[in-house]
Amino acid sequence: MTQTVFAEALNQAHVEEMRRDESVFIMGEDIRRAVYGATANLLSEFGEERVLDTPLSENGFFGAAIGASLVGSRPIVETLTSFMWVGMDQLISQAAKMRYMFGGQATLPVVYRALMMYGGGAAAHHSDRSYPMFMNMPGIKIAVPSNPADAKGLLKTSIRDDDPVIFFEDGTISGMRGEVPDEEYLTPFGEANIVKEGNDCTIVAIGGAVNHAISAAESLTKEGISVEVIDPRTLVPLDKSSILDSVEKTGRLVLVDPAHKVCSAASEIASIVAEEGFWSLQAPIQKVASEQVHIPFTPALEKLVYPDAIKISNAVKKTLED
Amino acid sequence: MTQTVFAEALNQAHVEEMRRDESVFIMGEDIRRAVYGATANLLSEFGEERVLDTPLSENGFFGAAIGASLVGSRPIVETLTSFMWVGMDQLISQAAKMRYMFGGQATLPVVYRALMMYGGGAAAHHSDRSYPMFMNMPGIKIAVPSNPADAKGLLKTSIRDDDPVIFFEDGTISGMRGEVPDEEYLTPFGEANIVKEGNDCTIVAIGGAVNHAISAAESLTKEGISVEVIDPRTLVPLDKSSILDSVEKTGRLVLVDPAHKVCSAASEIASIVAEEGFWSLQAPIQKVASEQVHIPFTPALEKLVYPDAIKISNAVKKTLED
Amino acid sequence: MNIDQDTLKLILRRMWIVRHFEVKVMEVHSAGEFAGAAHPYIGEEAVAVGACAALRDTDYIAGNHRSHGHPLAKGGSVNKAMAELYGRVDGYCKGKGGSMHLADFSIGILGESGIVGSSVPVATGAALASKIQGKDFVSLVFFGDGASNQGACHESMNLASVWNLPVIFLCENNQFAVTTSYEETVAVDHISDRASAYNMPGVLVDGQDAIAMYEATKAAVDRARSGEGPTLIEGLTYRFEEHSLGLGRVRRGEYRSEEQIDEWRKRDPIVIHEEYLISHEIASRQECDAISSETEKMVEEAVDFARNSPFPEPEELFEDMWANPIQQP
Amino acid sequence: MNIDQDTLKLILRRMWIVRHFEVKVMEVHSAGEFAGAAHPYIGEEAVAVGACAALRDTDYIAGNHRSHGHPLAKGGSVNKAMAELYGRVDGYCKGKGGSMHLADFSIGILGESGIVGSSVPVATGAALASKIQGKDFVSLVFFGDGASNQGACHESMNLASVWNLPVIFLCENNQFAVTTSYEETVAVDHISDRASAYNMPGVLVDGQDAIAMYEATKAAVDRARSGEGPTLIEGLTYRFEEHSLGLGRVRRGEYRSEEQIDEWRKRDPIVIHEEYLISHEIASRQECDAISSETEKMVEEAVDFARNSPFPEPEELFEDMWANPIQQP
Ligand SMILES: Cc1ncc(C[n+]2csc(CCOP(=O)(O)OP(=O)(O)O)c2C)c(N)n1
Ligand SMILES: Cc1ncc(C[n+]2csc(CCOP(=O)(O)OP(=O)(O)O)c2C)c(N)n1
Ligand SMILES: [Mg+2]
Ligand SMILES: [Mg+2]
Repeated sequence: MTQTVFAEALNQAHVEEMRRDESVFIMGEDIRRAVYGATANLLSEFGEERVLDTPLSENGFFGAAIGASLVGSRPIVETLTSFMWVGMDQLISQAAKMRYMFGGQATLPVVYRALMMYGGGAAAHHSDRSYPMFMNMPGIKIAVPSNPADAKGLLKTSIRDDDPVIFFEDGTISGMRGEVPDEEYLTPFGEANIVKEGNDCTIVAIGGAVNHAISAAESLTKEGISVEVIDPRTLVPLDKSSILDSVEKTGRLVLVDPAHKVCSAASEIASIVAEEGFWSLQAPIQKVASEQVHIPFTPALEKLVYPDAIKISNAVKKTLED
Repeated sequence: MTQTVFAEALNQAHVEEMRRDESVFIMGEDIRRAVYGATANLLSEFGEERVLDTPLSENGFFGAAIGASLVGSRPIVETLTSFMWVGMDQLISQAAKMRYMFGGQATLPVVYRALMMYGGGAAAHHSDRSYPMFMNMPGIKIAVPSNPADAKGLLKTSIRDDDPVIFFEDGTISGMRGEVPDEEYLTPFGEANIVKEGNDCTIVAIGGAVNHAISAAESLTKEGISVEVIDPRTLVPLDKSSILDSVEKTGRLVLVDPAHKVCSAASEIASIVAEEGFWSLQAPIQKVASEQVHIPFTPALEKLVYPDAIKISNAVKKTLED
Repeated sequence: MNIDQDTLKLILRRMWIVRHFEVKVMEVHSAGEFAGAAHPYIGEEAVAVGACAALRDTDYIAGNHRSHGHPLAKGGSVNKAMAELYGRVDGYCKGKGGSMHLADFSIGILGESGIVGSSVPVATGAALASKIQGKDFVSLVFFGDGASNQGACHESMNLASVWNLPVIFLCENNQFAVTTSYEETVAVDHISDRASAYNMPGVLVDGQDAIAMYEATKAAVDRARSGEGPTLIEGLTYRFEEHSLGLGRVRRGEYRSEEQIDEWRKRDPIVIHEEYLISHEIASRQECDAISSETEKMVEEAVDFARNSPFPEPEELFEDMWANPIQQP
Repeated sequence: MNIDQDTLKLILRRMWIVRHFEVKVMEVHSAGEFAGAAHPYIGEEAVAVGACAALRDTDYIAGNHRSHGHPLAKGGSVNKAMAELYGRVDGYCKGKGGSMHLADFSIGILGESGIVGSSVPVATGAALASKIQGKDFVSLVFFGDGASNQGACHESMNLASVWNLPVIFLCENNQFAVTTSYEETVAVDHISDRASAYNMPGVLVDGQDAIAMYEATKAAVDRARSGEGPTLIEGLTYRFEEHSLGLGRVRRGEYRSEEQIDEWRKRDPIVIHEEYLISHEIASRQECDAISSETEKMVEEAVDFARNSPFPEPEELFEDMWANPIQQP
């Protein structure tokens, strides 16, 4: 195990997979000079044909990646969630729908790495956390790692998966350090991580919010409250049974989601538990998600939008009071 | 009251509002020749300057409508939900975000009329029901009428509203007839319609699914089951209290949503009730929404995807068994 | 002329296949044999057939909603195409795609798309892969005059040019997008004029002349295959029928005059090609007629094939979603 | 030359405002006085200032992420702009927008946009409204060489041309999109060459020369105002500083040579304009210096203004979402 920064773990995943499989290539804006870090040194090792700087044409190159994936290449696309609106048609109409529409003839091993650059004064245009929207549309697998080890393991799995994947990178943890195994490993899709075991309440947290959930759990422990923290790691597929099992044990559920709260991943999980885990529930489900406003620039307001450890602790206490 | 077809009710709303307010104009593809019906005869009455046929450039003309709305015009845009992916950047980055981002300086009275053409063999590329995605993003009001009278009344309200509205037209009921008042009226945003009162179970249904819910309720009545049917009519704003009040009375909730079930409007409402109406619930919440697959062309499969009266009846019975 | 007699006859054969197919589709559709929209290619056959005759099986094509002509022009199966329109399991997409989504990946047909403009980036990407993989496969995409106004076209043409990709942008200018004339929506006289904005050759071709389409495409294919990059071709043509079948509620005004329609009908691409074959003694009248009746029979048989093919079973609803399956939510 | 002395001096004044503003922003940003990104306009001042000098207050502009120069060039408030960067209530957007989202609807500044290319359709729409409303307001949109590859530009230029709208597409070609040279990503030699694809005039202008920018824009404004339609102007320029401040983790290679940077720095637009004013005896050296120090002081005061302005209160988080408010979910 080595202490590794999130962005560096991503870089390792690229290097290992591009070495392993010649059909993998990467494209994006300013990736040769690694403007966002994760693509450092790829150009020198893999050359211009496999490391492509694109024009500012998200719809065009998102679609080009789809076309390349259809005929034997395995493209990785680097982008920001906020630029995906520009290329939305290719993501939805083609990446998500093509295989089904063509009766299974099309196979699309393409990965979109989408940085969510929220939390640092990036304002409304650059701060999207849009995975719930893509969850609504069938056909795209969705990973949202919460630490460097999962980032590396899930990205490698994404690259090897034969379906379109959007790999959401939580910008609030780009600088996070964590243990990363030295030997090669893959983190499977659809297996939640039980980050911490506990008995009184289940917290399901997504992406960077997992760390806030852990902080909350630690401070609650001091107050004698034992919390179980679950990180789904992938939202499509979603490990429903780990969540339902945990709620069966604890009887209480708090959902923590950095996305806007309406029709969020938290809403979806709440609806699953309200249907399939209803008889386990001993108290109302609490949703701690981003407020339904845009991300204000000013730091005075921005921090109020997102879930944090205090909001989570309060929500846990609320479920215990009920 | 006059029996009026859905598309004709929309047409009336256009005519009345364009007569009332000179700043209203409409743009879209082939609207002069009214390819989708709702814009019939607008060209002859209002002329080429107020009835604009656009090039096939959704991102371009969706954005042009935004720009026009900023400076005193009130544009209506006609499109299909499935074409909104192409213009997604303008809808999200500009229509939804602009006002907040500019500290309230921008006012955007623009209406996107988006036809959901599902249910008739239109296949995956033309059958989207995407309102849940737009619910996730703050800044856009969302109407989904379920009958001709609401279609007219809500469209008129949409045109007069000073915020961006996406007005989702359920294609399965384009030919529906219903009573439409002869005198002028507006249907308010954020007021659910209690379509039918009942005591044993609440059904909240959206758009075309309201009719299926009514059928289900009728057949359940014969079996001695009294169902309350609620049509939210607008999803942003959502009339939470009507739903919570009803669940308080019935103790049971079935949600019916033609959208894909994951992160659907049904998921959102379930999550609200699981939090705020938990203690009223006497049984698990049932979600009857579209299966999480794309819309297959073949009629042999397509009909299996959507909610129908039988699925709804079964869900109601399930909540009563529990 | 650089085109052999077999190719000239193949072109006739394929044009007849498309024509008979479309005529039959109009007939059975109006008889209510299948649902959904269908966009007849009648009148435009020379564009796709001429172009595809210049391609190899390993080359890629992608297309749009006016979708039957493209795969049939590239040698796709008449049976599978027809069965798809009928929504049957033996259709190209097992009934899941329908008219607007034919595809045959075994012979490089990467699929038709219902979203106008959206297959242009995809085809460009296939060309990119071809280049990265060191293959000499060429990619060709069909799109309409309406589609040419989409941002996707701009972005793809620019991308193809700066990356020097083996792709051919083939604009089927039938002069209308549904009811809207291209003269009202395209700012420039000829769509092929836009090639200069991307530093690539732009060629305006008579789209009723299959041989001209073949030759222009062949030149573009040769360029692409030898690494010289993309070409924009505009085939000026006309659809003889309405925009689409099956949009029952669609009302149409008179956006095209009877005279204009008649004028263009006189330039039937099949008649033009047959006259060429006969006057150049490449095929006799009888041979041409034989090709027509033979392909007409193929299409009849395809209808039988489609009618006899079963509808998919309910459990097939959940198949074909994933290449690496997951538990269905 | 059709430009009066007051305008020439106003241009100098506004260029100095922008320059001092940006120099100050670099200083206080690196001192950590506010967060987020900021994209300095230093070196490009002649483009926006020259262009906006040809506009009226009632004309519209819209811009992009390199955002401070545009509103200041149109006469925006230095205080409000600076306070916005500081995230304060007295900022243009009450602190909600920050550097990339300045706007002043009272003088036609319809706002800067962080999504590259996305203000181009918006500005086109303002021009459409102007036409429909029978007003003679002109709309001008600033976008970069990088943005020119976005579909939004293609669609908007085509739209503006077929509808004959009073809009000016002003491409600030500073030759790079972050680290990517426009020569690698734009298929054509000059972005202004693309005008022919939309049947509108395309003008290549020396973007270091404010007078040239003024004149080209003036001609386009006159055209637009008199109903002759849109124009594409390319101002060839260079940014003297890095792409942006505040993206801490952004690593940069040497994508521009020191020589190239030095070469372009020699063509400082303010120096060029001052030399013109002095050599033509429109202003003396002292006058120029006075303008510089006066505007420098304005900027100093703006910093004080910003520092003294309060941050918004928590309850303001939920304000400004809706023009017709609804219950917050
Ligand atoms: C993005 C998008 N917008 C609108 C439509 C609706 N539509 C289908 S075909 C068509 C016209 C297309 O015209 P053109 O590209 O010239 O092709 P043609 O039908 O003439 O062959 C339109 C507007 C669509 N399918 N996709
Ligand atoms: C749609 C979109 N893609 C990518 C980005 C990231 N980005 C911000 S500025 C920029 C470069 C823009 O270049 P150009 O248009 O030439 O403007 P300049 O910065 O040179 O003034 C990029 C890639 C973005 N903001 N929006
Ligand atoms: Mg056409
Ligand atoms: Mg630039």
